[in-house]
Amino acid sequence: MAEVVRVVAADDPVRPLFSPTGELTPEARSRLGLDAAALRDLYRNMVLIRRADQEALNLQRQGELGLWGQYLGQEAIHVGAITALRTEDWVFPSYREFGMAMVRGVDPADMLTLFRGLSHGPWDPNKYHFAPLAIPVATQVPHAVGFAMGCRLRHSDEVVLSTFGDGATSEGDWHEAMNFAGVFKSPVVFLCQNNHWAISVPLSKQTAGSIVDRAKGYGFPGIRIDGNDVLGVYAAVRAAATRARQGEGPYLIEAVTYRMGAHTSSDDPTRYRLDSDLEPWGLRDPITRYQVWLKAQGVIDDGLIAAMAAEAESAAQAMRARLTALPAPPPGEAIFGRVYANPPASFVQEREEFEASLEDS
Amino acid sequence: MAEVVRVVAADDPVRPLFSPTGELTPEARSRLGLDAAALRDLYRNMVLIRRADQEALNLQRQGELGLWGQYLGQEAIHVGAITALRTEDWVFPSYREFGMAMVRGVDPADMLTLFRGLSHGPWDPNKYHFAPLAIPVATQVPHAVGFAMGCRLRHSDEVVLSTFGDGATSEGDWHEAMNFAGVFKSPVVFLCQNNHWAISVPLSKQTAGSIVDRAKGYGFPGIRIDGNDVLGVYAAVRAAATRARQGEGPYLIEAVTYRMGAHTSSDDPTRYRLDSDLEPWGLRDPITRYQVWLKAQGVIDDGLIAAMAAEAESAAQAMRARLTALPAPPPGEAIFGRVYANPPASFVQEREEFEASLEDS
Amino acid sequence: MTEAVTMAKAINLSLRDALTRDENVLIFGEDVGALGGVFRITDGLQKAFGEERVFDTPLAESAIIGIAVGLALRGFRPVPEIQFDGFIYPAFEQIVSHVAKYRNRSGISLPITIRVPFGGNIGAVEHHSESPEAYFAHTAGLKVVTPATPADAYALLQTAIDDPDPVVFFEPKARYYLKEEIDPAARVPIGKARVAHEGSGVSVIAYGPTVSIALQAAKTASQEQISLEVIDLRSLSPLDMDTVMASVRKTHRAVVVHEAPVFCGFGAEVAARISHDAFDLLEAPVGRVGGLNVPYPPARYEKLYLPDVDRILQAADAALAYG
Amino acid sequence: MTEAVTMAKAINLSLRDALTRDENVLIFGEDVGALGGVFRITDGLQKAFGEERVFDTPLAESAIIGIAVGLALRGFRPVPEIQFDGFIYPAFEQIVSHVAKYRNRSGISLPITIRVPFGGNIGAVEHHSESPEAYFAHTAGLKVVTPATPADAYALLQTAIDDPDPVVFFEPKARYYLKEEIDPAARVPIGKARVAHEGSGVSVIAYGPTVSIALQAAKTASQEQISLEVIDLRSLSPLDMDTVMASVRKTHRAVVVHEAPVFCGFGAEVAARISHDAFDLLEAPVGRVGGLNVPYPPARYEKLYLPDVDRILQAADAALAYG
Ligand SMILES: Cc1ncc(C[n+]2csc(CCOP(=O)(O)OP(=O)(O)O)c2C)c(N)n1
Ligand SMILES: Cc1ncc(C[n+]2csc(CCOP(=O)(O)OP(=O)(O)O)c2C)c(N)n1
Ligand SMILES: [Mg+2]
Ligand SMILES: [Mg+2]
Repeated sequence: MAEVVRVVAADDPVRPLFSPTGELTPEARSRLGLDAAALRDLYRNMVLIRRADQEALNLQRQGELGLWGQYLGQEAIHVGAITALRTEDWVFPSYREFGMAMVRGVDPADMLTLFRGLSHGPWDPNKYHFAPLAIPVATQVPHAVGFAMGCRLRHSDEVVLSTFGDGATSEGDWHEAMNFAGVFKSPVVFLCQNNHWAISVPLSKQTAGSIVDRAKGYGFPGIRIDGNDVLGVYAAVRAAATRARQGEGPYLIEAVTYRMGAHTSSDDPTRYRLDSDLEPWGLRDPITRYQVWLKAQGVIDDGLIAAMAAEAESAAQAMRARLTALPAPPPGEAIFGRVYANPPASFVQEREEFEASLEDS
Repeated sequence: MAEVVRVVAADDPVRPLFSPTGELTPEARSRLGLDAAALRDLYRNMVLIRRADQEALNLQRQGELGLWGQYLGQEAIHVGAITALRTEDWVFPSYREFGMAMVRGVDPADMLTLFRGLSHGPWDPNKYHFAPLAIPVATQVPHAVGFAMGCRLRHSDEVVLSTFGDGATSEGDWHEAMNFAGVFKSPVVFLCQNNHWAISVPLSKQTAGSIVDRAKGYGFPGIRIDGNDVLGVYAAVRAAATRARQGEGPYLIEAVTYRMGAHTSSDDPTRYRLDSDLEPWGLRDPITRYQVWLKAQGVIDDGLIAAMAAEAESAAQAMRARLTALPAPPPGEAIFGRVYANPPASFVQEREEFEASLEDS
Repeated sequence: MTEAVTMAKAINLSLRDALTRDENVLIFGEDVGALGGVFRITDGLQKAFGEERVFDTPLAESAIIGIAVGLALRGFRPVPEIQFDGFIYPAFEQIVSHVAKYRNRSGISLPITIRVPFGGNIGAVEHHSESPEAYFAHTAGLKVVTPATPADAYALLQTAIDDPDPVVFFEPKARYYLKEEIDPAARVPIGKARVAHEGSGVSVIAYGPTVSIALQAAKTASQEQISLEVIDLRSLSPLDMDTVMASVRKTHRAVVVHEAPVFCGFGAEVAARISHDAFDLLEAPVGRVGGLNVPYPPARYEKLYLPDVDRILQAADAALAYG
Repeated sequence: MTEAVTMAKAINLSLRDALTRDENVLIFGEDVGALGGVFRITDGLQKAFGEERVFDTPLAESAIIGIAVGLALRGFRPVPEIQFDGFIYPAFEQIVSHVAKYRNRSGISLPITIRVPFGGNIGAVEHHSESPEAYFAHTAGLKVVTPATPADAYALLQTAIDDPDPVVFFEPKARYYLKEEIDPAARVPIGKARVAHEGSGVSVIAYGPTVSIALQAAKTASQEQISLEVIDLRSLSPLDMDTVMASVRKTHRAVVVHEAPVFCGFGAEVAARISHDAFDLLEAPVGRVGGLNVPYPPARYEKLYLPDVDRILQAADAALAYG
């Protein structure tokens, strides 16, 4: 990490918040400006999204979802990053950012219709300032940069969060987008969720370099931080976003975490990693760690913890109930309804014929 | 440049040869191990390829070539790099490396048939260990890396030279290839010919970072050197190739030079740069500078210089004469001959019909 | 009506007018700024509209299209340029997986117009003469158009830029120097072919660069008392089968012409459709005239590779002589 | 003959035999090593042949194909895997501009076999169910094949790997679990279709995942005394028109079936060709049954999007009832 210190621009507001190994310094922690309610909310959101994650996995196992990609272990990143933004700041996620969307207020049952095969994009991105999930790895990064370029052209002070995995950094699109962001000094915070795995490929086979070191080659700073510390993630994204908002351009945050679950419900990680690989990371669980700290600060107690767990439980049940009750949109609408804003006549005709054929059968 | 020193691995054999600003140190220069004949050959080759470049431009202006892309000002890179390699080391060029191919022994008249519209690849890459020109920018870089991976798998000690422009570094393929090279520790020397322009786009609009700084992010060292010093280029490529040959993996050399001509004969640089921009670079002309140094060393004199100029002149005339006399290959062969090794019956039939139709008309 | 202008100039004027009319229009790509593009299509636009509206990008086609997606989401109307047909492939993922599908996934329209000079016959080196239109026509969610004349180039580009859906706008670069009067008030709807030349014997269906060849063929044929009707498709996706069928109903014979290799080319769709829809009308099989089924050859050979007047006439003769 | 195996296993065995037989064969891609691929097609191969012959790459499709070019130049016979159909697009440039054209430019053969699981019907999320074959079939310089059965999968893959030219090998992933006996000595030449089911009424031309649907349709039809002949193309480029025409000469009617959207799909080529070559024989227009002209829909709707037995039967009925 010593390297990172040196590559940083003098005006870097993020670096001073962290130790050379990426931990939020005690001083910075005490100066975050979050009151007790805000500190509790971070905890509460982590608990809520973890329980939703678990419920989604259950739903998948019970055949209610076609697929599920857990974010178990990455909750500090999901909650810390979104909390650090303003609601008008857009987020461009990959496919594992369900928790981020929840924090943004997207209804989780609606969201799950994607994994239930009912919709490719069940929320209105313009409403939540949360772009659709992007399944082809890294391809959303240029969208984030383009959006951020647009914010700058509009002279607005919105910033954009572009989040992606460690594996995504190998794709050409990732590189092209990073370079554009540097050239156009776009207000974008790049947040790499380095969870050590791209399906079965470990970070060591993904790159011989390091992700954070790449920022300099694009002309902006970067930092590697502890991705299992919700306050650290909050602080880093907050500071990087403020910097971007002030016209200082992009920033790369490599948040180091670990994928505690399988890649998705289709994956069998026993084929490529040992249970024991997870142990050290279990000890760094973002919720447990934060709970300990909050308790020590006297910000929560067992009663509150139990209440939040109960709230998460009933939210999960509500999500399940709503999801399984949600009707499937009519086929004509689901298949044809959103393809074109200005549909060609032949397309309209094809839809009509399709709908007529459904009535026939 | 001070940064570069720090990012370098301890075993870096290239760095000690250069000053922090990328100049070959006097000590290194004196220890290159090149005898007078070899030193003269570097000069001779630069003169030969410059004259050929000029002749190709003349040919284009006279309508004998469809297009020409000058490498005026980049001769030190062309000659220094190729001279530093063994003949069994493959070179993967872009489209401006005519001079490199000449040094490798490819017949220049044959080569020009490409720009005369007679062939997409007029030499046998297996004979010269010189890959076909690659016109889509940066797309040849993964080929070089794959080839180098293959050398390693064969346990041979060949290395590969991958050369590209400053503009090429913005393409996704460039990034993906660099990263693969790091992961597979491939014996490849990446040589960026940073001539400050990608057609009309100056380096400052190509990236906000620096090219050499990118190496670290891929896990190998890099250095920025003076690309107008033939001995410096020779020394850097030589040392990087030796390192790669010994199994130490890739190396990135950013050779800083300047495109003294137009992008190609189709280009009009007066639309985007001033003549005065060229002036400082005219003073750093690679041939003139080297000539001064050689004279000071007593390695050449005016007689030799004149003799080499005369040799270049007659070689250029021979190139012109041979080119304009070269017959066009028969259409059937030129169009169909090399598409498939194992052509489908329908393809053979299409060719026969085509050839029959030519006879008819 | 203005004075006669080249197609290159017509496109330049169309971009200029779009930039003037709609402040959300942005033009960007490689060398479109100070240089004005390698074909000078964007000549003077940066000067007139500033570096925020018309700007050079780094050399990266995938990002050029990728940022267009982001800019469109932010409310802009991006008109990115891909420098040559052969350099659109690095952007294929962004076009096929995002530009074409983003609305279907999000409900948000992406009013992106991707300009691409395409086609051969310019004596260029490899990768500068490709005709990749079939790849995009096969991609649901895109609209694909190509003008054959300066007037259509002006008008169709206006429509494309105004359209709320993404359009791939192929410019027949070998025809950039055709001259014609243009009418800045005229509009050409997407999805509407035009009868470029009336005739009664054989319908010759062409688009982009092959329209002028088909017209020459019609002229030559008329000297032999053969009447060709030339249809200029203008829009490949959607395809205007009404206009095509109206012609075939008259002629009972059809030949499709394009520069791309015939195999699985756009002509296959046209031929399959005519063969199907006009099954009882056709008096001869639908002919296809196109590029040979090989990679685009070296320039010296391109005239042998490309469809020409002779090959069109041969196909028309075969259709007339059939049976 | 061995015991019955799934298509997944047949491909695994074919790769294994290729690795054994030819030390130049290399297998690489995302997750093909320890994991054995997301479909377990490469299961056990890294263990058996080592990390030099079977290896995981970083997550970058363009480089996966790009290094295949370099490895082939160095004398290897690369068999890269693209994890899903929808992730081949980032590699489009390398495939179209290099894999397809390298020999034409250099005289050096690139014996690369690109394996791609393709097609829908697996209940997946977006980008995992695409049928991009027409893009590659339209690209001169490539050969494009797809097996419909385990035996063909084994044998066709052997041929593809041995072929000195680049082959795109599309694996119908929804059929990975079909079971059949395979004969490791059998070879299927590239460019040779097969009659999967003899019949006399209508020729149903299918490939990859739609062959088994066509066979079901033939079965259902036979109960109503309708005789369908099912042709499994196996090879899309080159296309075996001899086998197709032999069938149409018998049936005088044809229907083409694929999962990709009909517009400008591979069926357009087949339909155009049959309509042309069998002009005097056809008693009905050639029918095309395929995906709707929309981006692949959410999984719940895929059965409505994809061709099924009913739609094939309707098209066959229409052909029989025509006139
Ligand atoms: C372009 C592309 N190639 C391949 C895939 C298949 N795939 C899905 S996720 C994944 C690994 C991604 O790893 P990473 O970026 O680290 O994100 P993580 O899954 O760890 O969150 C792969 C290979 C894909 N979705 N897109
Ligand atoms: C993929 C691709 N996009 C665009 C082009 C058009 N083009 C040809 S050369 C060039 C600039 C290349 O600049 P650089 O890499 O610096 O090399 P230089 O020409 O300076 O040698 C461009 C944009 C191309 N050949 N390939
Ligand atoms: Mg990961
Ligand atoms: Mg350059």
